[in-house]
Amino acid sequence: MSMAPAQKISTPARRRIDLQVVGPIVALIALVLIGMALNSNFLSYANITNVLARSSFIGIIAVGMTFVITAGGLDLSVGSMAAFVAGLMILVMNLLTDRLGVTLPVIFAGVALALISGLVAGLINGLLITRVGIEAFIVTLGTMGIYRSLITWLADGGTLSLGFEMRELYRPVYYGGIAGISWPILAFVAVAIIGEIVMRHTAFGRHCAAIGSNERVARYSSIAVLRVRLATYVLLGVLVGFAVVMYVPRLGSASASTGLLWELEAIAAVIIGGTLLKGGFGRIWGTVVGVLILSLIGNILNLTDFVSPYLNGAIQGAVIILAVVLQRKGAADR
Amino acid sequence: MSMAPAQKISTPARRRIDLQVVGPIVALIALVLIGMALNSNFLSYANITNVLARSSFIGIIAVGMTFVITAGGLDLSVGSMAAFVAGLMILVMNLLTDRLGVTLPVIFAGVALALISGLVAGLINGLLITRVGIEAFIVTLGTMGIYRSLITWLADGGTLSLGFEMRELYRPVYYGGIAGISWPILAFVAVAIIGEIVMRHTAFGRHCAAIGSNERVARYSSIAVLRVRLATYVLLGVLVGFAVVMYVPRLGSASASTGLLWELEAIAAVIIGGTLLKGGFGRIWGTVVGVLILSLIGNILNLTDFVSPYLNGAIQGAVIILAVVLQRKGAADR
Amino acid sequence: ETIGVSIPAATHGWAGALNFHAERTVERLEKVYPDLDFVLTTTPDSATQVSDLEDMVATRGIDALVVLPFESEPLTGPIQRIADSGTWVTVVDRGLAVDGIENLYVAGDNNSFGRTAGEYFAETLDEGAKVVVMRGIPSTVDNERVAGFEAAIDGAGIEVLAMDHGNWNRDTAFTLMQDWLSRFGQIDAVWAADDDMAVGALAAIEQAGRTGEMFVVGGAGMKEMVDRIRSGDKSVPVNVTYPPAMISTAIEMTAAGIVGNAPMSGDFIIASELITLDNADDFYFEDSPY
Amino acid sequence: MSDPILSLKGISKSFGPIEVLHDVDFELRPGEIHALIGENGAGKSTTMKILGGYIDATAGEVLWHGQPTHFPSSDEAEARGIVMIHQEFNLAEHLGVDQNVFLGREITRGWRLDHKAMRTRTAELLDRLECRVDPAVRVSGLSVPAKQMVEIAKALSRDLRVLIMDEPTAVLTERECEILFRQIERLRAKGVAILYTSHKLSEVTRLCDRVTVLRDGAMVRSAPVSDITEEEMAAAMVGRELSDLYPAKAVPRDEVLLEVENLSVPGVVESASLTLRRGEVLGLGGLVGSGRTEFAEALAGLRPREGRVRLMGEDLPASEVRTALQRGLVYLTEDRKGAGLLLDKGLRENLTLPLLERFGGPLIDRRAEEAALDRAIEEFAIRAPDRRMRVGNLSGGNQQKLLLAKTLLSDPQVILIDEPTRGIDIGTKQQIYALIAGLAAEGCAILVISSEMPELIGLASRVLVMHAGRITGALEGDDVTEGAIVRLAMGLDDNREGAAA
Ligand SMILES: Nc1ncnc2c1ncn2[C@@H]1O[C@H](COP(=O)(O)OP(=O)(O)OP(=O)(O)O)[C@@H](O)[C@H]1O
Ligand SMILES: Nc1ncnc2c1ncn2[C@@H]1O[C@H](COP(=O)(O)OP(=O)(O)OP(=O)(O)O)[C@@H](O)[C@H]1O
Ligand SMILES: [Mg+2]
Ligand SMILES: [Mg+2]
Repeated sequence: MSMAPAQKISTPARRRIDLQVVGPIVALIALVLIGMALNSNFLSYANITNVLARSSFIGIIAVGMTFVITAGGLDLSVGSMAAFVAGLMILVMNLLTDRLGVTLPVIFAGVALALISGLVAGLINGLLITRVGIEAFIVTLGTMGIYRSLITWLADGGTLSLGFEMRELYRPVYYGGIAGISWPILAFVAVAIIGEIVMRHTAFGRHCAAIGSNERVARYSSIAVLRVRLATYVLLGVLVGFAVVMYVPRLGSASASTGLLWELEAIAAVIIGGTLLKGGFGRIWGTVVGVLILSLIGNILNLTDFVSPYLNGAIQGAVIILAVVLQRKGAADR
Repeated sequence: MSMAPAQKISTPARRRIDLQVVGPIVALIALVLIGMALNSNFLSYANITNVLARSSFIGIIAVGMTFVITAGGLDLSVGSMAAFVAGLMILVMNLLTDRLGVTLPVIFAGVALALISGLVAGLINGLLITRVGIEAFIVTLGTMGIYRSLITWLADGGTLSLGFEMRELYRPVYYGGIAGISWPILAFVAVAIIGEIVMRHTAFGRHCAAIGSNERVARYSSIAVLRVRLATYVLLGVLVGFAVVMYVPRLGSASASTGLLWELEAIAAVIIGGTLLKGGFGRIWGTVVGVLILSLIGNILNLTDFVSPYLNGAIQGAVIILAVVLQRKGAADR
Repeated sequence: ETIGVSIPAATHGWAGALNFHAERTVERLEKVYPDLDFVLTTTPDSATQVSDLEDMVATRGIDALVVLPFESEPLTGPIQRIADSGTWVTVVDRGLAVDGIENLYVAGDNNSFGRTAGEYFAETLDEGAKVVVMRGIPSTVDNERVAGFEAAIDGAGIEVLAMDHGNWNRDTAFTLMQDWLSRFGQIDAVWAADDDMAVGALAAIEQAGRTGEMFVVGGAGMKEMVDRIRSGDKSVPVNVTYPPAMISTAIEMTAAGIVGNAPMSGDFIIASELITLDNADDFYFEDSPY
Repeated sequence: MSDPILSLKGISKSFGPIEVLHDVDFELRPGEIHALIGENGAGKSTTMKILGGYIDATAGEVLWHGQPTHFPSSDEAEARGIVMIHQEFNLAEHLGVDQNVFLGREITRGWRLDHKAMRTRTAELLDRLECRVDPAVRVSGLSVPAKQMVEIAKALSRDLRVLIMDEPTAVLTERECEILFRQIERLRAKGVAILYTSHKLSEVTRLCDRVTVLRDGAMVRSAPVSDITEEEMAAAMVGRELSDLYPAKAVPRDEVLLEVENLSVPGVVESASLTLRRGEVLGLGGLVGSGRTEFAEALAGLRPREGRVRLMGEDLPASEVRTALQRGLVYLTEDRKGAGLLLDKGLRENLTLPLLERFGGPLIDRRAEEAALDRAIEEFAIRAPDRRMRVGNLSGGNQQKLLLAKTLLSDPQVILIDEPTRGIDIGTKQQIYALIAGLAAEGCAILVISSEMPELIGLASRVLVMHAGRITGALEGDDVTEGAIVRLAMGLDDNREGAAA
């Protein structure tokens, strides 16, 4: 008898989730429709490929950022970290080319270096945050300045460029692909799917959400809070390295302006996607939608020229706010 | 007898506060000592005046930011808001000069306009956050883009400059002063003192902390949560306007690069000063110390050249982290 | 037919002027050539610029491209591919890393920009004179300018007291100059690699009351600066040109080329000139925003 | 008898499509202490929140002095002197005690806060509650009972007409309960109408004038306390006769499972030692702040400690919660909202949180989780309207049951239970006691920390008592009496002060 009401309550819980789920997707669909209306080439294979491929850097990083934010953290350093890792990678690859010639091993070494230096950079952030106990905001603001300076210094104020022949060899990693789908898109999709699975179906993902929701409860539930939190930063670092692996063949160079404001874009994508900035709840697919929304805004502004380019930023800002309004509307009963 | 433990509790809590109090001050003193060691002019009247006066913009804004953060909010838009308000002010003052000539009423009108447009801008942020219920991060990221675009557009991509004669008339507001203390320093000190009093000795300040600590508790204690939160953004907006009033007479111009990254600097100052990023506890004097720390780092780096200028950012980042390490050391038992 | 124009965003004075001229020119040419369509994009960094170029090709089907590369190296590949597909390419100001890609090259000469200023320093200043140097945002452009300047003063016995980045920003320059003024008892001249920074430096010098002591040379011919030269201001004796209007030239020549009546190709290098009291009137444009 | 000041007429309340209150009529009179009792999830808190203006009823009327009224928010209710102490804490952790007490109603002199006045008044209020917490100290540093006393002080500082208290004594020790009762009686004498919930029926008999029983959201009985016995109350709540509350005590075996030698937690616990045998239920009594919680937390690896702990013959390293769990030692926290459950997550996520590796790897087997939740719901009689709901929306008692289920999920050998029946209704209490006895009979060793003396006496075969961080004595067999425990807990030899407690 007393269990009878159990079935009844289920509907509102579902409806609320549905609204939050639908929000960003509606915004995305709206943008696609606007794009189609504005330019017939919008849905062309080339344009879609371009947009998706260039979203992949921020996208891969934003997946990692989702874990960090879900666990109650933040990382402002990813943009300059990416620049620094890219610079280091190019520098070392150029050195190796002198020794080994324009060969695949040089690329492998470069890739390994990017991943490892991303890992180390993430580890440094994570250790400062978890072991020394400084606010993530301050640590990563600090390392943001540090990496940005280091790349400027490595590049001597200018641009670090991969040797021309090496660039040709490495180029297909961004521009090539299989079955007409380019590698960065495949990489992004793979990272997103794995991320979604890890977030929702593994102990690690569950632990991130628990820590972000209530650190003390997590500790009392014998979760190794510091270790998990550290892992989120390391994971993000590795993903930054991975994004760089895809990025370098695109431009073949790195400079002080590489990756500028990527951190803001990545965080914005995560939040637009419905992850809570305070931690405790995160969803990877939402982040993917967020990344696509941000990319599409830029793309659509390039499709037309009905506004002064000075105002691009204003439209971008307005659309970001609108996308989230859509999502919060109706879920505003908090 | 059985009450003994009650006393026990109080001691560590107080000691913890003491350590947190000492932290940023120690960092500040360390910086002053380093400055003195590196350059004999460091403590000269001119240098001290320069550093303090130029800290005043960020300082005034950071005081407002302390309230916003204490109440559990965030504002990324202050830098571009400042640029926009400055641009608007210059534009209108130039127009008025054509009508009224180079007279004081034009300045008063400009000042009023700056304060009012700051207020309105803060109100817009606040309403979107409290009434529409969007995350502060997203709202202010959006308006950050919007204001930055608007100033670029107002200035037609270039620089808005105050008419030459008007500049001369207005100039003393930055360069003048009384008893050898320049106006911006006086303004900063006044804002800081009033801020400290409001934060600690008025119901408003206490309500900010309560809301940041636990919004539900605040609501149940019949605090008008939305109203107070809105007020923090409006206050910040007005202070941005006030900072602009001090800023414009300095160079008499505003452009798309005015106020770049001020938001990050202001937030960093607040956090370095010991205010909790998640809200619930804020202290104005800490923010003042944070602002001074940030200014001094830049000043000291300019007064010496023992590192490549490329690495300035790295040193800045490292010092920010160190300043906070000092503060958290010992209070790390969370 | 469509012409794509891609330039850096207006993040500092000179780039702002560039934006101004580009927009005006596009507006004007759209009237002059009703058949021509223009796509104007502005970019905050190289990666975005590559994205913009991709979008122009994929969705707007541009027939010609006028591009001021944000950075040379990273843009070389993408622009080369556009050129290879048969699109007319005009490169403005910053040369690409590989020669012969572009059909038309319109540029200032950053090395000459620094050299012109440096030569003035070497001529005017006595041996043992002390100067400070304010650089721009760390970039190739900045490196070239400084290299030109350093080469020109080499051997003139001029001591560079300090050199740091003012980031082409008035406020940063003001702060930097304030601190240099506290640090150095004697400064004979300031070279600011851009007029925005010169404005900031001058304000700081004025504040410190050391106006008579040193002169400031900026660059790019900002209206305000030219005006001060015109009026014989001792603090601002000369300036070095680096006309943002070069973008207009480039767009106009490209449009003309596309429309077909006067195909123009080749290199048009606009060397920097020294603006002095004598010729300042020629460089003063009342309605320019810069 | 005076007229009702605040009453409910035909009140129903639904959350979404589920109705948790059905047609409830209810009256509160000035100068009367009215008890509202019922099982966990019966709807007591919901009724109180409607009275306090915190939530709106779906149907029915709220009457103020007989007139239909509507409180748009709790502020309006409070303006009329209706004050509620919530079941869960409502304190801003970052603020000081005095700041919390006067939150939203700060005393000012002009625009300036009058710190001194507020501090003095807070000190007076706390004094009245015989709670010697420093008004200047931050709430986050207070013990759970101290926080509750601050809550009470906060309510008392208001200008009261109606005082609604949702299980105020759940987290208090008996001594503090007595202090509270004196205050409540004083308020009754002043004509305040008081609504009171508790799962401790003896309190109801001892304190209240009238009792109303809720069952499954409907009012089943309302009578003067003098007309109804505790057994009848329990029967009305549960809907059946209750047998003896405490099960037969298990007999400890010889094998020692846990040996603690000179365990110290700096500043809180000083060289405490104990041994715990297989099949033993050991009680640990003491007053607020005596350090029992810290002692247990240190054992479980949740805080740093000195001294030696041997678990089943092997040394247990300090500060390793995970190791302790894996080796079969678990701790059930007394702070269920702060440290026990993730309030914004569902039941399933909470249940399996400490033991995810048991539910498949690398991917979590959700079906196995659901099955575990099914078992827990059945075994612990958790009443959740929906298994996917936020745990924060469960009634307090059902949260406690879920917490128990979560803690026991790993089939531990040594179980440290801190306040196991806080906020649990009497029917469930019986189940939990049976469960504890059952676990002991199966061969677990159990340490029960409780501030409820009868619980210690009824459950434990042996009772240790702590005072000011030291274990001051052990009682066994017939020596386990309330008087003996209190004497040891107070650190006294004579009985003078103990009589009050
Ligand atoms: N916000 C809510 N959303 C959904 N269901 C709720 C909400 N609040 C309470 N409930 C449900 O309403 C019922 C009554 O809850 P209530 O808190 O009033 O019980 P209670 O009698 O106070 O129990 P306890 O003794 O355990 O505190 C429970 O089934 C609970 O799960
Ligand atoms: N000196 C202290 N400093 C900080 N927190 C303390 C201190 N003493 C107690 N506490 C807090 O109080 C909580 C309860 O501790 P307390 O000493 O009251 O435990 P106890 O003896 O088990 O009492 P009870 O269980 O009756 O509340 C602890 O979880 C701890 O957070
Ligand atoms: Mg309840
Ligand atoms: Mg306890």
